[in-house]
Amino acid sequence: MAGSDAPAAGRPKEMRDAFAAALVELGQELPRMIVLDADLHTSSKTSAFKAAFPDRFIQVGIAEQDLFGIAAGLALEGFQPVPSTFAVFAARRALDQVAISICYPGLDVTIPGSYVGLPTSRAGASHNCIEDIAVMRALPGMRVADAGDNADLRAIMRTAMATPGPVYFRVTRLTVPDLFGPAHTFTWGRGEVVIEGADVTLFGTGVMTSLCVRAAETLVADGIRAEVVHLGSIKPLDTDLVVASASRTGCAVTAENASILGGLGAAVTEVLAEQAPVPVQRIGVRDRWVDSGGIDDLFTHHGMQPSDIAAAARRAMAHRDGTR
Amino acid sequence: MAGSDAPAAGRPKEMRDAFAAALVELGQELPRMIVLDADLHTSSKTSAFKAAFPDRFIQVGIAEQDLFGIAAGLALEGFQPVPSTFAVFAARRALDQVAISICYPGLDVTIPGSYVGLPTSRAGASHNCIEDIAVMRALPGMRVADAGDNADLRAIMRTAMATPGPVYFRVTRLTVPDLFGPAHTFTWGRGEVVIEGADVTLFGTGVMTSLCVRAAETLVADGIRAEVVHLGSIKPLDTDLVVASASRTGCAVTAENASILGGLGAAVTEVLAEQAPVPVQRIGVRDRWVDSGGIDDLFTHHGMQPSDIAAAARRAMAHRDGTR
Amino acid sequence: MIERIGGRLPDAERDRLAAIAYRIRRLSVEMITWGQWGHIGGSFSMAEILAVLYFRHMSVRPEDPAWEGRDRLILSKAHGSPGLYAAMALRGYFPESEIYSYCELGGILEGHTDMTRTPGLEASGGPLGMGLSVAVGRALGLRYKADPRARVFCILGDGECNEGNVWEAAMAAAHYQLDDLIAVVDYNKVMAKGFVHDQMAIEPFADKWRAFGWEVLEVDGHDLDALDDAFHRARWILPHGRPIVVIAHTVKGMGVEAAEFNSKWHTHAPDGATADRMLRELARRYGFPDEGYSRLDDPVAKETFYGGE
Amino acid sequence: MIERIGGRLPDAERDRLAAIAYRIRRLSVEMITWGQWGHIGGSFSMAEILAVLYFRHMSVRPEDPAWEGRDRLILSKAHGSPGLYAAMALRGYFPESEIYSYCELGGILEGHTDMTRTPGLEASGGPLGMGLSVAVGRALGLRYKADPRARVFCILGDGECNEGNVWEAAMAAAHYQLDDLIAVVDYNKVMAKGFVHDQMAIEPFADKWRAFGWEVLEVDGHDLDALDDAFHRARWILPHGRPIVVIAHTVKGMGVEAAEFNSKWHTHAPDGATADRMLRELARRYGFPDEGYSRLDDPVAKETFYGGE
Ligand SMILES: Cc1ncc(C[n+]2csc(CCOP(=O)(O)OP(=O)(O)O)c2C)c(N)n1
Ligand SMILES: Cc1ncc(C[n+]2csc(CCOP(=O)(O)OP(=O)(O)O)c2C)c(N)n1
Ligand SMILES: [Mg+2]
Ligand SMILES: [Mg+2]
Repeated sequence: MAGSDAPAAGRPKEMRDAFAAALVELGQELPRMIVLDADLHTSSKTSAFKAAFPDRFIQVGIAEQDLFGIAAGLALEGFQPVPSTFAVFAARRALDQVAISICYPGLDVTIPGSYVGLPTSRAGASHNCIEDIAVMRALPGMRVADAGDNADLRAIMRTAMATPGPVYFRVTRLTVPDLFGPAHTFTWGRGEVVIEGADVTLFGTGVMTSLCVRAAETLVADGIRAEVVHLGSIKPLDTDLVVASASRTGCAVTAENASILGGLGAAVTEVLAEQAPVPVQRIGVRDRWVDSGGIDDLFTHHGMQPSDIAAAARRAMAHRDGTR
Repeated sequence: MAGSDAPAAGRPKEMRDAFAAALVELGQELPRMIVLDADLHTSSKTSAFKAAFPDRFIQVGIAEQDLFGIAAGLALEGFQPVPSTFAVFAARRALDQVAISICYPGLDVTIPGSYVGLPTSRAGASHNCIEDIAVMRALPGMRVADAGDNADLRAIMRTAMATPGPVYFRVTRLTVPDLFGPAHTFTWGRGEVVIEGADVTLFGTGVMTSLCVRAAETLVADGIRAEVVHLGSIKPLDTDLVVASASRTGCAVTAENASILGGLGAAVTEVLAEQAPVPVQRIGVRDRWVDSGGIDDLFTHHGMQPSDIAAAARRAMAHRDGTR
Repeated sequence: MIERIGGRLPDAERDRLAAIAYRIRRLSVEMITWGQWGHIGGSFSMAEILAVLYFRHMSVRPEDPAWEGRDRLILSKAHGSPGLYAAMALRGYFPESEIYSYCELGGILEGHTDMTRTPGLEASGGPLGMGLSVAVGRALGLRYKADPRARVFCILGDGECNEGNVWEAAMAAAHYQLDDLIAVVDYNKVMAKGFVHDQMAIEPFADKWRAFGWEVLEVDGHDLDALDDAFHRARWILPHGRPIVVIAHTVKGMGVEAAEFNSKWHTHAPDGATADRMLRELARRYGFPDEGYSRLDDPVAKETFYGGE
Repeated sequence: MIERIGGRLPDAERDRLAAIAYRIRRLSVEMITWGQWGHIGGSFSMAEILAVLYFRHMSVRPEDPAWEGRDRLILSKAHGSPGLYAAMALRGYFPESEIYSYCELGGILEGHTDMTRTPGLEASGGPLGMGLSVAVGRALGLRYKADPRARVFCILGDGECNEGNVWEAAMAAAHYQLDDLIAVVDYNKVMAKGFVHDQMAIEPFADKWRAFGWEVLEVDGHDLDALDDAFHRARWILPHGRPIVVIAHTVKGMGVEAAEFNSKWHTHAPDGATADRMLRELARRYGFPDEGYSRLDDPVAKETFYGGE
């Protein structure tokens, strides 16, 4: 997590490790679950599933179009495939296959996209996906989720495997502080109020929800009580909660570890414009490629730190109050 | 055009024919322009360019990834490539190549996407792109345009070829009534007020601008004076005009021949939420695959007829007036 | 086992299959003319392939299309849907009358294949180059099953083989030794807008498949005996750890002279009168009673928006 | 013309190139260790290839990187950037000290290749399988030029050749008879997470290229004489209408025993002490004076967030 200074000992594990654990747990329960990989399993950590269920792990080499086509075929035979690769290769390299072989017929395929948002390795722009939320949201019938912490990820995965039809969810490599307890569950189209507040709503998804919490903590010092709402289910969106919270506070910020064009910010403003127009500021990558760098530097560089969220909240409030 | 009953004689030509004519015109002026095709040239009508400049036409067969990679290579050698295929294959099949080989280095490649929006042949969902606006908008630095008529298309193409860096523009197969005169020019980030009005703004792009005009005509009967704004330049968007018009009328409708998720509707609501939150209704494909069918039936089926736009305008006004 | 006489079909069987191939062509014309859209050339070229597969070599139960033991067929060149729908109608998956709902909003026969609405379709498609991967996935899936004797067929276009996805799938099929996967290439020499050889040559084609680890059979794709022989070998003789491709040399538009090897008829909807002439030519060519377009006198119910190209 | 003695390099020239290959490996380790990210295995395996190309066979002007007449090289396996950057630094495209800005925000050497910031890079990359198409585009572009004698080289990984895009480009290169296009496959037998043979086999590999219409040369990719001979043939003997591929058999991680054929070192950043040992091993192996990691005593300036995998 950007700027996290929690001690190594009590630290929650990297989200990809939580991903691996949940995969194995689900593999135990679901005999028809098959994990597929395109030469990245020790990065994505699907290697844990391979170790536990070698017969239900399929390696396709460096061929992502084939990866998703094969997954479609397996789904057609009644299996529950989980084709895994970096998000860029699901959302860009094999998008036509994801769209037409999988999504168009509504097949039961669960797609994790790893390496999302700001570069969590130094691989840079080509490997870190900032368009996946916009892209996947645009596919009819595709469900899209971005977990707020490890418990949320596990819950998303459980729900995804129990949901017929295609699902895309993001797996960051960042280590994210715990927000939800182990009893946490995930329901499509349901958001979560993480902190109640009355002055401004901070809508976060993925790792950004934690940064919204930290922003809210700093705003308290100024006497601003921000409501933090986690929108792990990006599509379908919890429109009722979005509208209710934003109507109540009268202004909002959206925060996503992705492009601000077409992603969560769009999902929220689309709905608010239709039902409860209030001032909204968006936090995310502002139409720029994301280069290699240190992760904390990158969050600063792209204006995505808690302080940036807090500043955006103040701008939204000023706009609401007509004082800008 | 859906429901058009103009006589065949005075009818403007299909937009792809205007596309072909503009390609040839530009080919005469720009000796470094090269058109590439992936086995669709008599559909897309790049065949006209092939006939005029056989030496500057490159056929790559049915291989869209290669199409865009080759275009990148040509641009790197100082040429001005125009790789042409159906929009689905630019925005989905070869998206990684478009993103990383072309857009990331900012190469001077102009990408026309044909077969956009509701099926203009009976090819159906797999061939008609409703995600391209959302997808292309999400690529950092990509410019995106959708022409309102043939003159606009020609102007977009002239501007695109004169713009360094990547451009994506849409070419519908519909025959669109003339909106702009032959002297019409196109500037990135500039919208056009087509009809002035004070009660509601109809923001259209592509063929939908014409339908907005027809909607505005029907609204007049109810004493509603709708402003129609054509946003041919979707990215960059004319944020000043969008904000000014919507602030003045106090409510708006967006209309695009594409998915309402992440496209023009998002572009407009993103900006309005940030600068001038007013009620907005979106017209477009509502997260559904678009099946084969008659074109007029399809516009009705998807709620994209002028009457649907007019109804949306009334809803937006009612919302503004607190009477809903 | 399949009855055969010295590598040749019994005459009655050959006649039966020839009549089916003829009917596939007829229904394709009816469908495309009424729907005013569709691909004649690539439907005609695979008429015999479809007849031999659906009516002789594939084990299917049209009345129970999801029967686990069935052989699966994926039409990767999904624009050839009229030919496939014709074969499936004749085989009994749905009433023949459904062909007139081809490309209609709400019909069961979508322009490109949509498996959610057509009983018996084994995949959805449209974009070229994808079907073989789906077939590989199905073949891998079958391996997990108790009785994995079912086979997976996949029909590809020759132009389609320009697509890299085809070669990714080909590599995977060989890697996983999927000898219950049989690809059939409708090698009709023409893609959408010209000859494959001119636009993006694929030769030496058999060498490519061999180099990708496949067993190759090359046949005249309009010769029912040769096709039968190939699928017989694919079933009983060749399987030993390699996927099998039948390269079927065909004529795009086979059956109507004006359409043969003519990319103009790759996708083009004839008007009623033209359809009528085509159907009569087909009857003459294949030795059936003279019969024209069944709906010649009915007004086409839809705009001919997409007249060609 | 290039001086050669009976198919072998003059000893002094061989020594010169060997020293460069050695320096490429050294700088790669320095870069990856300081940047705490990068791909050692695939940088080591192509050290000789890069030395022979940049220092003997390619006509380039580092001081004028955009010189029209230059030979172009595209690194399709763009994760091998440390090796490439090392070669380019040594060749004079930018100061050697720049290697310590590798992967730094604002540096000129991006993790994967970003041509907008590195002088002399001929493409941007990162996703595998794309570079050959760009090379085909460049080669086609050169044909339009007044003096089209420049050649286009493209280095591919072996695992990368699983990608369908490679075969689309291969087909196009043959179709357009691009004999001024030379692909070099760094056939180091290992991809990111295991052996190519295990994960998705590409053999018979030379057959694949031949079936796609290419002229094939197979060499020991660490043998400077063999590489020189191959590029000599590619220039003076083979060109007659077919693109040429040099299949260079190499060892992934070549030079440091622990890294050889070991996918653990596909991408893994050593800590300073490990780097120091690696560099001393390289010196011993290639017969150069003992020399360790130059920044052993400097604290690593950045978080080691991405320690491996
Ligand atoms: C990926 C992709 N690119 C382009 C098209 C448009 N298209 C439809 S059919 C066709 C030609 C197919 O030729 P071939 O594979 O030889 O099939 P045939 O009709 O000859 O059997 C093309 C280019 C498509 N459907 N998919
Ligand atoms: C399309 C794509 N898929 C996956 C990756 C992630 N990745 C980076 S390097 C690599 C392995 C490359 O193996 P190989 O081509 O053999 O290169 P080597 O390092 O062995 O030279 C992978 C899978 C990528 N960069 N691009
Ligand atoms: Mg063909
Ligand atoms: Mg390798």
